[in-house]
Amino acid sequence: MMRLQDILSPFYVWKRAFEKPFSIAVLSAPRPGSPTYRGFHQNDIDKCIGCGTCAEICQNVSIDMVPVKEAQDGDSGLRPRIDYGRCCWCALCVDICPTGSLTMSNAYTWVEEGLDRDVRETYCYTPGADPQPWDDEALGYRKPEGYELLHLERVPMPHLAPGERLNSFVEMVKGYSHELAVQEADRCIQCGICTATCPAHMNIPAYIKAIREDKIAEGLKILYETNPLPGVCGRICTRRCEDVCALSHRGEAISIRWLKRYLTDCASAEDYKALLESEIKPLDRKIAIIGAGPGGLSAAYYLAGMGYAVEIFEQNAAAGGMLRYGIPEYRLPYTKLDQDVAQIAALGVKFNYNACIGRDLSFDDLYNRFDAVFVSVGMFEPYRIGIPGDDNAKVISGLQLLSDVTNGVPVDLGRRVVVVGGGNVAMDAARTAKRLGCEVTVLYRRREVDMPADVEEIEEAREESVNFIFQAIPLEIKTADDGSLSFDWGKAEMVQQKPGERPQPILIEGSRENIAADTIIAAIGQGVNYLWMDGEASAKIELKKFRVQADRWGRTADTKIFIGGDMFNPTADAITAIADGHRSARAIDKMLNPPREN
Amino acid sequence: MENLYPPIVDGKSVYDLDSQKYLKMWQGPQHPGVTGNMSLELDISGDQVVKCKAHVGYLHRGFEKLMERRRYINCFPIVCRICVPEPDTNEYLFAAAMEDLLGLDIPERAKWLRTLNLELSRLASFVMWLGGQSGAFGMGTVAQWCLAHRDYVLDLFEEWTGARIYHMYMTPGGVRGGLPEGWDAHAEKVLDGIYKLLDEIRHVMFNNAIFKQRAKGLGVITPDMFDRFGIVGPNVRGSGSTRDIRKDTPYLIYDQLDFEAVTEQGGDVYARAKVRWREVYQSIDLIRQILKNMPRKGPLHITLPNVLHLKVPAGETYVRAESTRGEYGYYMVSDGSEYPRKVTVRGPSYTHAMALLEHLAVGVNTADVAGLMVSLHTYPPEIER
Amino acid sequence: MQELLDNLKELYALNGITLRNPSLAWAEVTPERLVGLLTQLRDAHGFTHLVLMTCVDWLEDGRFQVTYLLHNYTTRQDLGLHVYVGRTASELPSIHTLWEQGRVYQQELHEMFGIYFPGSPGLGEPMILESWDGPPPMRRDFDTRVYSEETYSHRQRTHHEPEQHMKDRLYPED
Amino acid sequence: MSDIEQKDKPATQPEWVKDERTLTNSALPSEEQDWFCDARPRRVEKHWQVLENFMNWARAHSLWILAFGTGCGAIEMRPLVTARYDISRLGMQMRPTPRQASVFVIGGYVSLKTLKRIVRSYEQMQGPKFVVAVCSCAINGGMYWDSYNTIKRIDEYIPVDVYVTGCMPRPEAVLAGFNLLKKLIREGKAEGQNLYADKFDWYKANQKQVIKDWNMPDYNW
Repeated sequence: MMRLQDILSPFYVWKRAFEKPFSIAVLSAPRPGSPTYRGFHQNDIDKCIGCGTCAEICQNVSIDMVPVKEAQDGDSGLRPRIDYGRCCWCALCVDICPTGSLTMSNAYTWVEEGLDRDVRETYCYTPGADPQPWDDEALGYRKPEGYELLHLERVPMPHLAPGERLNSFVEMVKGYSHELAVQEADRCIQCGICTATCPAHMNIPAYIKAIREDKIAEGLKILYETNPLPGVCGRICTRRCEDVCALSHRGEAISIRWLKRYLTDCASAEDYKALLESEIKPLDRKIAIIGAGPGGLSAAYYLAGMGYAVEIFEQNAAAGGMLRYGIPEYRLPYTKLDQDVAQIAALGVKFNYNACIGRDLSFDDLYNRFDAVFVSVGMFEPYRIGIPGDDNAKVISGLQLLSDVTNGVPVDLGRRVVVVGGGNVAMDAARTAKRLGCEVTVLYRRREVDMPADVEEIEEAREESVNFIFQAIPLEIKTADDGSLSFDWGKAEMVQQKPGERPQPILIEGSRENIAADTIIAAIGQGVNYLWMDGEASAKIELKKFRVQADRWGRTADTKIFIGGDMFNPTADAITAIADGHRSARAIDKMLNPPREN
Repeated sequence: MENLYPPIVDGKSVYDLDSQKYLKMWQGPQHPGVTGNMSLELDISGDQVVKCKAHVGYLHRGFEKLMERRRYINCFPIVCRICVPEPDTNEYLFAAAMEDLLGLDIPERAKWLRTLNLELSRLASFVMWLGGQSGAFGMGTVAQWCLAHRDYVLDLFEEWTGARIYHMYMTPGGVRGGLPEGWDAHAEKVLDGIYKLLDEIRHVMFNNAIFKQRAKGLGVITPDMFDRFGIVGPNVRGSGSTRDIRKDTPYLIYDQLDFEAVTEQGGDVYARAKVRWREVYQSIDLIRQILKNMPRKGPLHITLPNVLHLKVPAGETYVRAESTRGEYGYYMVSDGSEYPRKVTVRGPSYTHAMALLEHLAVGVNTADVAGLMVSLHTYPPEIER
Repeated sequence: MQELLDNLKELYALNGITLRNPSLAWAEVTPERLVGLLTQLRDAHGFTHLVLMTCVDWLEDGRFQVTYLLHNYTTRQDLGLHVYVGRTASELPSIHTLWEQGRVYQQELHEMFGIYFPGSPGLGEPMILESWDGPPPMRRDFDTRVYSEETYSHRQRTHHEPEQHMKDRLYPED
Repeated sequence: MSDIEQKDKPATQPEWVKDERTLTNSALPSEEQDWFCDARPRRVEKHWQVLENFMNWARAHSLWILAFGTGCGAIEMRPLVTARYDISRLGMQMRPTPRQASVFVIGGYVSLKTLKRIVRSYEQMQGPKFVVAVCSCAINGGMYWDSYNTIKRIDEYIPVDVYVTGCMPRPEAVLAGFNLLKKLIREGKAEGQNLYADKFDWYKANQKQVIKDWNMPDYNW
């Protein structure tokens, strides 16, 4: 049934003829994309660290990492190059970028003529490195505030409460449970930036992956490939890897050290045993190692693994060196150290204790009896404060205190203790004294930010109510009438002497203050004891500024003598010593070049 | 079964297709009268279609295969490509299936924003469909209006999500960001424009004698066909049914919105057009309700475990949502690894454009095949994925 | 739902019944009893809507899992039926007589997985793929990436892995 | 571009008839012989320069687009040809048949099944004809880089005059592509058609390499 209205109704459209047209004037000037438009990429090339997470998450394989800068610690030198023949503008790369350097502009027009050329090359560029018209575009997609694909916050590590830990030397860090460890390992983006920074170049992404997948035995094996003291390093490593962690740029680094500790803690005896199962062909070569510190133990482990007959000569009654005698038990329980040492001993390494070269044995003898000698005697000679009165019997060194506690020697520090120094030994000494029931004050020449000790250690020392006095220069130690000590110090100001260098503390004229103490602990650094360089064999070795000269493989002027550890490397920490040991082991192997089958 | 193919009498087809009396005509894939890149193989007698066979596969990319080798987070940008005019349903369903398997609950505000996104996307799709339906019956004017107004909706999307077509806004775990400043006012303006447009469409299209003549009685879907052909969405609502997933099994915050399923009697092209036309009104109303009641503060996203190695617990699930074409569903199977074992997409066009269209096209005038096909609202990419 | 499944369990030897949520359940049925069960569910229990039919390839177990998902519009419940079938010479009864779209699903499964549904119209005709000469592409043992790289030309990647690159640059000899 | 090796063929056959799958006129019954064109495409030689310039100017202002939505890129063509962007202002419009069209817009990814239709449609278009490839998928595979059913680079199969990247490219970006095309046409540089004629064997070999059931004439004119 057709109605007249149905015929007339469409003419309604005519009224539109008088309305403003929809058409926009796009023909002359295209509209800009909206302020959050996902257009072509921009990259802040200085902020970018080349971690490759963008390439990892790109499902279209449109991002290649290409070298743009020189590689350095914490920066691979690679930068993302994006192929716009693949990109789908999903912005997952922007969302996940750990540094936040990658963004998108709101530019969207890119046309190319196509005949007789491979446009795949023209539609590729490295944002930030190859100039593009939209490089300075302020608008465009940025990761929305609060929207995060990464987990920037670290899984907190359970600690003993400060009150609890003051009473004993029980290890204060409790360690991750399985859940926490997996949760922490899950944060890792597996970029591998940390591997280069680790002195031992441990394969950190691989063992974190093993934790995530709960493959403990495999993880332990990965650890032992580059580090024979993982249980120790999992506790006291200086963890420079965490400083460069890609996540540390906008959040907190992965707790790489605690994860390593988790691996060693939950590995079973079988897992450890399984590591020893590979058959070692014994070689007819003997190596002597002086010093059973981390460097010596590491060299021993790898040399023994290659088949050498290894003997270690250690001046103390137990292995570990500074790990045992310089680090208090609440940070590194001796049982853990013993476990790692036992694993090395299980390879057939022979330990000679209480054998000090230069005192009990002569270096020449070793030199003649063995095919090569690796020296890592460490730094056990504490420096003196160098002020009047520092020869007082109540002025002891931090190292002295720590090794006495280790050896179970009873120590009487009195009530008030002043610790001089700002390094880790100073912190250890202060906190050990605290555990012995003393009131402890730490005096340091510079500001808190300048302290070489770990931030966490300082923080924990504070929690244990250790007092700090900064910018304090020791002046004199006097003995008071009641037998206690009176320690004079002066206030210092920080002066920038040369641009670019760190400021020096300069004593403010006439400033002089006083603090009373029963014991003063000097922890201002240690030096090397050169007692072992007594005979003819070591004559070739050069010393410069009290340091033995060697190349990065620990090779000295004498082809049979290799050195490593604190006495050699400038950073003087356990992981570097372990790396030295490993490197020297390979250098010794190369030097001796023993005949091997196949 | 008896209506699917040419009528059979005494064991022989009434139309002897081998007799060469019938013309074989291809409509598509390169033809203005098909929706997207698919084709119909028509046998015609005079002006009448006696047999229709739908050919699909011109847009097959193997999504289900590609998803097997992409991490869950990496599937999220590709699923929206399954349906170009209304990609958000895919995003939502993929995220919902994943969240179901992971046992996650997303923040309240994200639910509202997702609903807003879905509803806006339905609006854009319906408006474009109205243009397509009128265009298929030769009314280019309405098509011009509708496409322009859809573009205003795309502007809203661009301002909000950063892209016009593929918004990639509903990430697993929530949404990417909130509404920008001043968006509501902009949206209200656009909605107002569409509201006015709808009235004009009523004048020009639904009251148009030509449209009425051609669309009424064309392609009738009867209730007995619903389940036999698996018909869903506006196609059943045009035949008097009230099936609407948003109402029947509410997801997101649809249960907090006030609306009724749109339904029309008749079951022909005209009734289906009317349903969709009224659904635009409904969508406008729902968007206004959402904007009015939506929480403006609160978290938008829960943080998933590291998406680079996110493992989804083993299991299988099916989630559904009401798209403009009806029931859209995702069937996801996880074997506990970092990659989905299987994601099957149930696109409503799958049944509409194949079995149903082949059935309805028989006996239809050749010139009306385009209009009939558009009226079923099919999008080829979701058929073959 | 549980009640319904309990009732059917005996009759159709249902296995592996899992209730994902109150309105979605999965159950396993043998190929022989499939059509009977589907017919009963459709006609007697209100599961009138065939939502989808799909196949999951469990390559490790050497079998296909064909899923039939049914929906009940009255009770708003979904019931998914799993049918396991071997990966070679796989054959399942056709359900095109129960639902028209079953034909389309079966055609697709035949093309994508190589499952045979005797009697299903148009089964042998190519539906989505044209001129395909490889194995059915949705099977898990078909590697689409390798196929794509062999068949089509790709851009050569110049990608460097950061970890390896830093090793080459910073400590090559370690 | 790397050239595909030419296969050895008997000298009697035209060299571009690659295999027995190709339909040729001689193989057909006599009444059907005029179905196909047996000739290969020819270069179109330039006219006298002034006339050529005029022709190019005229061509650039009358670009008719083939209404073939080959992939998702088609979705942005609709706004482009309707009221909002209204490219009829530029003398462009959609045409439903290849015979009337001069611009082929490849909208993104191209599946094998579509590629066959694209080749046929392209060859049926009358010269001068141009191809605009939009979306990143047409450049290097886009997000379907590992799909078994989509080709990765359209320029291996038909010559492309202008590329527009994006996913989706906005209508304005596509418009910029058309503007570049017009510029190229005016400068006489949009020579895709001649390239196709020159490298016909190479294109054919590429097409036949992926289209396994080649059952049509080599050149569908």
